[in-house]
Amino acid sequence: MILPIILLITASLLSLVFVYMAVTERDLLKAVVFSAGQSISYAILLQSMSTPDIVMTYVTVSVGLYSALILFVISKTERFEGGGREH
Amino acid sequence: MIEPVLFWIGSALFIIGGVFDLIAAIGLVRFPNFYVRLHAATIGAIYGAVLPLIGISLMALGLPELPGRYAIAGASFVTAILLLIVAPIGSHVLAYAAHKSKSVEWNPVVDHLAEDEAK
Amino acid sequence: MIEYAELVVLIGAPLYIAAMILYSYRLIRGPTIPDMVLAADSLSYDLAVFLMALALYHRTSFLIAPPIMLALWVYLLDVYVSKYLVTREVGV
Amino acid sequence: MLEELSYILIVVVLALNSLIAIYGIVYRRSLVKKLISLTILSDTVFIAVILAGFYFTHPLIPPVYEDLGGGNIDYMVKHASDPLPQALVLTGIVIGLATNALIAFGIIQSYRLTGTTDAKKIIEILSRSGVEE
Amino acid sequence: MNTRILVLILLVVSALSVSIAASLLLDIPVPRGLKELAVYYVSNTIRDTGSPEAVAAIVWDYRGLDTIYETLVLYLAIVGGLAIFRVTLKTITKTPIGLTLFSKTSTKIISLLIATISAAITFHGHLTPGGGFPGGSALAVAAMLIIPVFSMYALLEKGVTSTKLVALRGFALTAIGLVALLPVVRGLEIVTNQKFYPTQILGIPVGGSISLYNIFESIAVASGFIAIALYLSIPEEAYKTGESSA
Amino acid sequence: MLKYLVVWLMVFTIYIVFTGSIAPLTLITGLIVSIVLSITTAKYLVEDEEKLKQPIRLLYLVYYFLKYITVIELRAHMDVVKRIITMDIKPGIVRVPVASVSRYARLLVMSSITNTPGTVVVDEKNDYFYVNWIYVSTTDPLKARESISLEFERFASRIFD
Repeated sequence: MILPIILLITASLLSLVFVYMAVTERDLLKAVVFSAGQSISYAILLQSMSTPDIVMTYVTVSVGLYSALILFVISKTERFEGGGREH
Repeated sequence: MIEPVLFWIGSALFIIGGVFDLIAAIGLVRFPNFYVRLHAATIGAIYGAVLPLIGISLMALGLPELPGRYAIAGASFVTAILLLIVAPIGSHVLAYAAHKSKSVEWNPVVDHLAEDEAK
Repeated sequence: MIEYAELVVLIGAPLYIAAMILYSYRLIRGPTIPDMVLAADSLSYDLAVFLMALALYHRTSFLIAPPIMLALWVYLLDVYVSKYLVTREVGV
Repeated sequence: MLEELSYILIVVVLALNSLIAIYGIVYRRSLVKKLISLTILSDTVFIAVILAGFYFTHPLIPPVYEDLGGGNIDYMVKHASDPLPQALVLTGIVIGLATNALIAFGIIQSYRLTGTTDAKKIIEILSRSGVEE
Repeated sequence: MNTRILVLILLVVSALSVSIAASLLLDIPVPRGLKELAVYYVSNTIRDTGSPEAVAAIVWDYRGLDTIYETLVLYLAIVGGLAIFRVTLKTITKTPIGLTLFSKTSTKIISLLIATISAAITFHGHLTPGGGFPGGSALAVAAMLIIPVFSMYALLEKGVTSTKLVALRGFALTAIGLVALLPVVRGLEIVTNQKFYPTQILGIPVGGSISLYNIFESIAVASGFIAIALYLSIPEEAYKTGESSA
Repeated sequence: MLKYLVVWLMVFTIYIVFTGSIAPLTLITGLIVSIVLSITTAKYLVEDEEKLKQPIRLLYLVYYFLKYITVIELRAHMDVVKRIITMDIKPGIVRVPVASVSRYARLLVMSSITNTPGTVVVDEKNDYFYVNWIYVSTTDPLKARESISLEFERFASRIFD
């Protein structure tokens, strides 16, 4: 039982860091990558709770499709919070 | 009788893969810029992921009392093969994009690609 | 025999978890976007191995499909970020 | 001891995560950032629902039998994870993606009309052109 | 920048210290067993539904009606999104750019492998974890890899247009509805599984209606998301130059 | 005709290996899936059908895979691990000429170069690979080719050209 517990502790702390970085980041492209990292750490949590159905759907949707969707939106609007496409 | 041999070879690969993965992570932290970090990431992908996946596949084959051992072995092997196809393309595409968009600053000894593009 | 498998996974676990934390450090620090995506790549390849080992630890064959997904979908992230950096418009 | 620590830590972290995500939804001005925060909030809620069915045991296996023969029901009841929250979350994830895609379409369309994704500027532009808030 | 890192460290430290203190000082009981409702589902899933996978059994049998309504919500959300973008794809012609040649060659192989794996997940959805939702979204990813690497025009040339995809989606949804409604003709309830559909055909476990639902749901999810991706990948110039036919 | 068969066999093998069972359900659905996928995708995947008639190429591929994953990779890994510890780096991008013709041969050469730690292919233009090298020992294209890609190319032209 020790291994899932260690994984739960590490992954939950990692997810806290990623969520904070994603929400406070001004560069939206970096925020997308942070939110992918948050999804990866949530996927660890789910896998150590033994819910493979959810992990499969969640990883596909959250790492793959959400990142693609938000990148589409950024490429059509603006990259930085508060305007601007370039540096 | 082959099963213990398979199991121990697999465990050795798994542990060795872990060591290489850790070294790759240290390299990713220590190296100064993106183009050098790419090489550390390659270690993490090949000996840090493909090798231990093959190791897990062998371990599963060497455990007769494990339910569904062929499924575990097959899926790890397929994952290893897929990583072997996917990992180089990922690095290549990222390096191409970084060079095209000039988003990374570095001091190369020589940069033939930038010279040829400037022509 | 299966107890030995558990032991091997437990011995290997600190290595993979330490690597995971270092990769996350690079993902958070990474000065440029290619750095961060590279770290996310390595992180998910590392986890693909480790989550697969979790199937051995829990003695079940039903935990095997998620790692393959994790390894593949990060490739999607790579491709989309690179395409955005190169052309600004993803679909063309 | 460690079990209690991990359980409490997850609850605390999930609470903090949802607070940060709500901060992002309410106080951040970029619509895209609001969308990202919304996805994070929904993910956090899904994890919380799954956590409601989680318990400590070893080995913890998915609620799936090896074959149709029935298998060892006692072993499954002692070691299987809770299937009900999983079934609820499974549909929730996909529907969340569809509704977020709808929001994304809306953001792009409003950028085409107003030229910005800043929520305050959008309100200014709309009030200047005579449209009530 | 520095205050941001400081706040982050403060957050992590406070979360850790609060939980360590709580676990030491307070006597909080952690769950150590399955809940009673879950015990029922886990122990009766094969007898009630003919599926050894409890999650698929709940999704498509115990609470099948919920899932069908949720699929309808999914369909409406996608149709609503497409209704905001009113543009016909035929009017846009442009030379595709794509990514490097290597990524083109290997993406062909990778997409084929992803499609294979997603089919494996879908068809074994009533026996192993997986099913319609993961399989369908995996299939969508296979097509979404093609869009940046080959550009959307490559898909359009091969005849994959969003009109066709929405039609395919409608077909899949109709099929789901039919599978749910068919037991009514023999006087059974709507969304009946085992009394109407066979659990085994020639000794092969098919899980009654669950495998049918899985297949159609996978088609519906995949075609819906590919349609969204196709609409999103129309370049902005198509709107600015007035090529759209609203 | 042969190309459909080869793609069918590939998809079917992957399907069976991934599910890890030979139950009747797996065999039947695998047959359906592989037939559908091979009919729809074979024309995009296979360029030259003649090469498929020489199974010796497949043997070369297996031999190459085994040699690559053990001997060549080990040497390169040890080199880069040493550099991680000593930080002795001299990065740069060098030109490397390629002789392989077909797309798959080039893909194999490129994957081999990139999967070897220390070298990453950045771009390809006019029969030149542009390789990002961790320690540039020579800037001369022909000498660089000798130490980077010559061995891969020999195998690649045997397998795919």
